[in-house]
Amino acid sequence: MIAAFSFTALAAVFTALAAAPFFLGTYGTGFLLGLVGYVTLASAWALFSGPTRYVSLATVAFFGIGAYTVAVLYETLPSWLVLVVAALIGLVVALLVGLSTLRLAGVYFVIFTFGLAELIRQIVTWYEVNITGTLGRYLFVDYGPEVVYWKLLALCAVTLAIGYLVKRSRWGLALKMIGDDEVVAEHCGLPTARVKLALFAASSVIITLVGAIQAPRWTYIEPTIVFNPTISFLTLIMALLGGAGRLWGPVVGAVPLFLLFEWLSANFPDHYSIILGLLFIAIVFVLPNGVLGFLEEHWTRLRANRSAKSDLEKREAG
Amino acid sequence: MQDLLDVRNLTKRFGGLTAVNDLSFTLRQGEVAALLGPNGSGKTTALNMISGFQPASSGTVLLDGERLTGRPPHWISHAGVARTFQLVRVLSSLNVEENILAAVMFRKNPPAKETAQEEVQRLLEDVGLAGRSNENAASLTYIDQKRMELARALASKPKLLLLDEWLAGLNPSELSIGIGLISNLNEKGITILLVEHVMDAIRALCPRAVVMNAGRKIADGATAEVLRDPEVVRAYLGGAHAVA
Amino acid sequence: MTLTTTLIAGLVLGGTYALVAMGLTLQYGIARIMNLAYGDMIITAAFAAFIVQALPSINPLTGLAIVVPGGFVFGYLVYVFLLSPLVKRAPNQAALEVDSILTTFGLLFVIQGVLLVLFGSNYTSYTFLNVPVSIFGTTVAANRLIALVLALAIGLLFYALLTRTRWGTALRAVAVSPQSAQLVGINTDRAAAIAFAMGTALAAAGGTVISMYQTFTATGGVVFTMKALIVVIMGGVGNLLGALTAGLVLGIVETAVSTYVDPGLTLAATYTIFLVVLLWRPEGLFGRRVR
Amino acid sequence: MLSLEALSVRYGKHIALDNVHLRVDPGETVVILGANGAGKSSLLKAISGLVTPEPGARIALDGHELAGVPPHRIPDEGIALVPEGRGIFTALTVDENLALGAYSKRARAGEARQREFIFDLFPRLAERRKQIAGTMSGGEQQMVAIARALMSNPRLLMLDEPSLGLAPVVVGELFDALGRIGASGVALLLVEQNVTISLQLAARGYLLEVGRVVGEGSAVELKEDPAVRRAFLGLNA
Amino acid sequence: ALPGTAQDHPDKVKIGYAVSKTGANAGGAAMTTIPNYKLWLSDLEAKGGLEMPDGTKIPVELIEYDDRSSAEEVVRAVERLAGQDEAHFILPPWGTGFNLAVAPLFDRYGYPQLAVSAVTDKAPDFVKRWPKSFWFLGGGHDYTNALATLLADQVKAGVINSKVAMISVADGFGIDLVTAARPSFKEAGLDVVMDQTYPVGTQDFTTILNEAKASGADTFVAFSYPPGTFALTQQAQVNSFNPKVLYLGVGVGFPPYGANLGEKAEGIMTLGGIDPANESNKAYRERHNEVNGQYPDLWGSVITYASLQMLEEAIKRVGLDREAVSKELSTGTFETVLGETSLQDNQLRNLWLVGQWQDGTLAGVAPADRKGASKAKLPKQPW
Ligand SMILES: Nc1ncnc2c1ncn2[C@@H]1O[C@H](COP(=O)(O)OP(=O)(O)OP(=O)(O)O)[C@@H](O)[C@H]1O
Ligand SMILES: Nc1ncnc2c1ncn2[C@@H]1O[C@H](COP(=O)(O)OP(=O)(O)OP(=O)(O)O)[C@@H](O)[C@H]1O
Ligand SMILES: CC(C)C[C@H](N)C(=O)O
Ligand SMILES: [Mg+2]
Ligand SMILES: [Mg+2]
Repeated sequence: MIAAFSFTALAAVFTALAAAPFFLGTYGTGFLLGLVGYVTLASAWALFSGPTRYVSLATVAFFGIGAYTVAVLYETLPSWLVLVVAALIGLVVALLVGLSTLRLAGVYFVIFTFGLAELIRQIVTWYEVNITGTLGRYLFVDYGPEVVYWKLLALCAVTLAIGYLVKRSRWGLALKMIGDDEVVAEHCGLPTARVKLALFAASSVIITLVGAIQAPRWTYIEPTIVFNPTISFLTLIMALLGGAGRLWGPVVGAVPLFLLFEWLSANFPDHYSIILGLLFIAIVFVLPNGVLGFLEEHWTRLRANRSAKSDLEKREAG
Repeated sequence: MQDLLDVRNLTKRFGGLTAVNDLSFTLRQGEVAALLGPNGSGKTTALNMISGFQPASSGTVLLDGERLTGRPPHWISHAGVARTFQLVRVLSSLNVEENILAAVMFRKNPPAKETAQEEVQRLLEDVGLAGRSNENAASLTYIDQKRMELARALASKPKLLLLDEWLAGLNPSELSIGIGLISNLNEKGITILLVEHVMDAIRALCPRAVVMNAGRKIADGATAEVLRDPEVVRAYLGGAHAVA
Repeated sequence: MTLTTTLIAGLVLGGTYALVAMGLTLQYGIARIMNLAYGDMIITAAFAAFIVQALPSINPLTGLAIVVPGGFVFGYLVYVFLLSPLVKRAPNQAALEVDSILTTFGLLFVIQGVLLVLFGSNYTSYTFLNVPVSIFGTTVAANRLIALVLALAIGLLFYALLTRTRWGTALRAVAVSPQSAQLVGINTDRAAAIAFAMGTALAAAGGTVISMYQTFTATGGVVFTMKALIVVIMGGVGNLLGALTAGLVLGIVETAVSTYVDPGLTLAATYTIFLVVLLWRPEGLFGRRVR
Repeated sequence: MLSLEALSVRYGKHIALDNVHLRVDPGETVVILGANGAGKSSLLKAISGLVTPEPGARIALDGHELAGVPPHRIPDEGIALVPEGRGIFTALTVDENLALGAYSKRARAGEARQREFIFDLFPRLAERRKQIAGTMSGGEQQMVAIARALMSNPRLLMLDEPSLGLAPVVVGELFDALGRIGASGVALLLVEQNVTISLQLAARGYLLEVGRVVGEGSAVELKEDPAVRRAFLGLNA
Repeated sequence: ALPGTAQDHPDKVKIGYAVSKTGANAGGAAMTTIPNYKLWLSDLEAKGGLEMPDGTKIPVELIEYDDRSSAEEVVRAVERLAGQDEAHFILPPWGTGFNLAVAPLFDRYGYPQLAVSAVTDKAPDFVKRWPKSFWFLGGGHDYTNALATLLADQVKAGVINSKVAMISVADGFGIDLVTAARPSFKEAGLDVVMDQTYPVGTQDFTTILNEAKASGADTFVAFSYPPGTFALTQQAQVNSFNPKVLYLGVGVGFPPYGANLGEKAEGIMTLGGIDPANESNKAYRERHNEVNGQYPDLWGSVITYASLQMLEEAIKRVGLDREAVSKELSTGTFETVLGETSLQDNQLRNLWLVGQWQDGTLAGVAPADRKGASKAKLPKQPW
């Protein structure tokens, strides 16, 4: 009953979002585009990093790979095929990275993935400079932001659906086990290496696709633009803030943060940084369990209060 | 009865230290044996190598004639070896029920979810944790965590169960419950290798004992005899407690 | 270029990396705070040095005497007011990590914002002691040499302090197990505050020295944070000697690649060497694995 | 010497200790018995300041109030704890663990002597002074935990299941040593599941059941106490 | 009424821009772009607003966004300016990449784009693609051809040998220039003996300078960014690296560069420059300092300001109709701080391509035939 209801509600929300470009102007569409982009990034990131607690900063590596693949291939291949190729490249890189990071844990993994993103950026730069002899690539497409937005929205829906299915299946449990204690997980019969690899690959392919879909927005593709480490950081922060261990955590982290960024940079361009920083600190202090944790807590308390009250009323009535 | 476990010339070196030195022994199907020895004699290390947690420096381990050495722990688990840890390890973000469910769902032939859940309840009952499904695993007391760990080990339907000081820290009445639990398991056909310092339990449970000292096997045989062996007494039991 | 020249040039470059990283290894390795605002603290110190050296009769070296204690006090206050409450409420290290990442991410913005308001986003630079010094026939800049010397001095001094004194051992104990540290009578809150403050003081020293020869901007802190993290992780978290070694190794590798291969690949080489080290030793050069 | 009055401890809604009164006289050895989850560890933790008791509790050492004193001050008062689960500094060497045991000021003077005593008691530790404690075997780690507490030259030594994981020969030596330590005037507060041996060592004891003191008396009385016999000596009874 | 129709005026003219106030690009934007926007707006305020063809003056409302050095942000900010804020005019962001990123938007919404801080050889193609785009800073070939000509002359005069050691920073700017330089130098008969690229963020040039020194080249060219430019300058001194021609990239034209180096700056070359005798430029620099508390850089700043003057004048001539304004910018001739200015094929072609520090200012030395050009003084004296 409840599940059916939430499914209908979700479908309605996505339909409304899909129809939005017909009612909103370009700015509105661009805004939603950016928002959905980050929601997808954060959700895809949390798919792997949330339950396993392997905090990855390689986000922008895959994002950039996606964008670059499009910049290189968009003239030679039909656009759907470009996406497929991008996904494949992302997959191969993810498997290589995954295999090589199996032994790393904690902060060593974090910084390794950061180093990896930088390495890929350096290699792409070096390749472009020395082999192709030019650095920036131009990417002129004949469709507008709505098309980019719809593609992203679809990817976002797929990402959330994957997240939902993984959570519900035993693989969700598997990831939590890995996050808690890999040794125990192994001894319980879980092939941890394979599971980690598979999920990391899935998450990375989605991130690659986000980059590939979003690239036409910038017309000009350059390593400094598409391998901008800020993207990794923002993704991580959004997911952590919302609560990376939950399906909707990244969403409730990304949406308010994105709104906040937008609002602050529009209204306080000179003090943006300071206000944002202070708000950030305040959020950590006020919401120790992330936004979703906060919501859940209050929701349960609210419900508890309400049912207690109704109990009381019943008793008084009786 | 045929040999279930066959440990041959197992050796583990840490830098200059040889923690397990050329250890060989076999366990028959259905046997309960103790692995004894002073602190630091290499018992846990031996279990670690059998269960695949640590790679052996040399030597082999066979289960039912199949080679375990060189295999990852999950493979060994699927082959039928389960273990508990000397210092309990719980999956702390999961509740009690999920801790067990995890092991049920990832054993060799996992059942459907509903059957799995029923099975988890039965396991919890078996170890005395019935009705505590939803408690957070991390907030259990030490002993209850141990019970949960045992249930988790059993959930993988092992042929061979490795218990590392599972009975340590139990008071005498709890101990007798624990002993009952283990002998029950044995009756169900599970072969058990028990590392333990609690002599009462050893005597009650294990007809046979293997004793290590400084990485080497120094005795192997009927428990009562082994415990009278002067070398075992000197290195392990100590004069005053030889008969405690 | 001869091998000695490459080696010396590499060491001098590595000195800067090591200098920058050592404060972070204290903060993360001992106070258990993953400080994303670390680089911004370095930049703050660089600006402070820039102001101080403009005062009559103070050069940047004597400026250290002002900036470094200032860094210590700043770090102490940040820890006590911003981080200590998080440490106290964190149920485990993982939770603390998330909280400290988020908080210092906020702090990064605040520091950056204040610097932007005060100094704008322009490139800032001045020079001091930009004079040649010859070592074994290789010419290096005196100001960069100072960075190397300071890095060596600080690295060895702190290494000795941390490993040879009870006080230092106590600091490391806090990192291993804060709860047990209390049991033996260590005031963990204060120890962590001091470790964090020392880390900030080292960042301040680094910022001051670097400002003598590098151009900096209010928004350039992240670069330092990341470089420092690379060095810290490569050396093994919490290990001063590790940070020192890793920094020097990176310097030498960059210089060698720039000399013998292609300057375009220096950063690629840095990251490659970093990744290779981690693949070979997942706890870094000097890290310890505990069962 | 140590007296606890109206000590209650709760974790969230769960009440672990409920109005406990307890005393340890100077130089006395006292054992706390109780089933799994009775609150024994919580009691020792409360004395060490690791858990905060409910308001109204009094924890006095020689009349000096300890409730509310931060935990890092407790060793200076002369109280040492061998905690449940060992709590050693896993990344540090054995030597460093011992040095930290003598961190509090009152311990510094006798440090060398304590160290000698410990190496005598646990020769294994003397062999392994430079080993990273976290790589040691379970029993060896337990030795480190006990040794670290001994290093602080305590007036009151609290041990939470010290025999856990120790080989019988070592347990014997440990309890012999504890006997000597007790004889030298150090008060001991012991939580131990090995009831037989702990009642040999202790002069007096308390019986905890779900957070309350339900029995108290001399070792001999306790041994005869039906509740104790039922609960703890089941095997031997 | 539609914004942009000349007859009934709005009570405010909304002018917006998105620029990097934070992030990696903030340093460049703070030097060349933002201060000139500020200066122009304060000018307008002093004048009482933008003047319309009928002589009325309409006050300006400023809308400012920070793109945080992110391509997605700059695109969205411009969408917002165009779609949401309905700005009458939008000023461009800083940097080649970002100008390209927003170009399709400017085009779609019909805004003239006065791209100044963008150096690109593709400008003619872009003009075809986006007819309302204007490119003010030339392309890589312009600069490298001018430099090559200048060097070839010096070789002919026997001042320097024909060897050139050349390095470039590995980003769009450095690579564009170095790719342009290779053919330019070759055509001019110069001999490139060293040609290396270094990553953005490099701070240590010891090995590079040693190699350049050993190469025997009299000319050292670095297509560098400010941090690299400053570091190269310092390290060249320490290493006693004294090429007869020292040509460095962005940053040499920053006033503090000359001020800090003093005497030692003399003879160093770079892109850009000014005519030291030009009074209107001098007045501009003073006003820039008054308003912003800093002097402008001596390459792009004055052009940025001139582009704004052109916009102002075009509006005065044809009103707020963006179509008409664009047309006017394309075809008109304007009096600016640069002197009489007009665009060819939407590009400013009358540029200082090589500048050299002479007597405390960065004098334009190429094109040599341009009015007000100084004579290059070579060789540069040793440090
Ligand atoms: N990773 C390691 N590095 C170095 N030494 C180790 C390591 N692991 C174990 N050891 C050493 O190997 C020896 C055997 O340890 P093991 O844990 O197997 O002993 P044990 O027999 O289980 O002892 P206990 O009864 O105390 O649990 C010990 O001396 C221990 O210190
Ligand atoms: N951190 C905690 N959070 C929640 N409950 C706790 C916590 N620590 C202990 N408890 C609960 O408090 C009660 C008493 O625990 P305590 O550890 O003091 O018992 P104990 O007598 O030492 O038991 P054991 O013999 O198992 O060590 C138990 O029910 C335990 O579950
Ligand atoms: C300095 C500017 C003229 C060019 C700018 N650096 C760019 O990004 O392309
Ligand atoms: Mg063991
Ligand atoms: Mg206990």
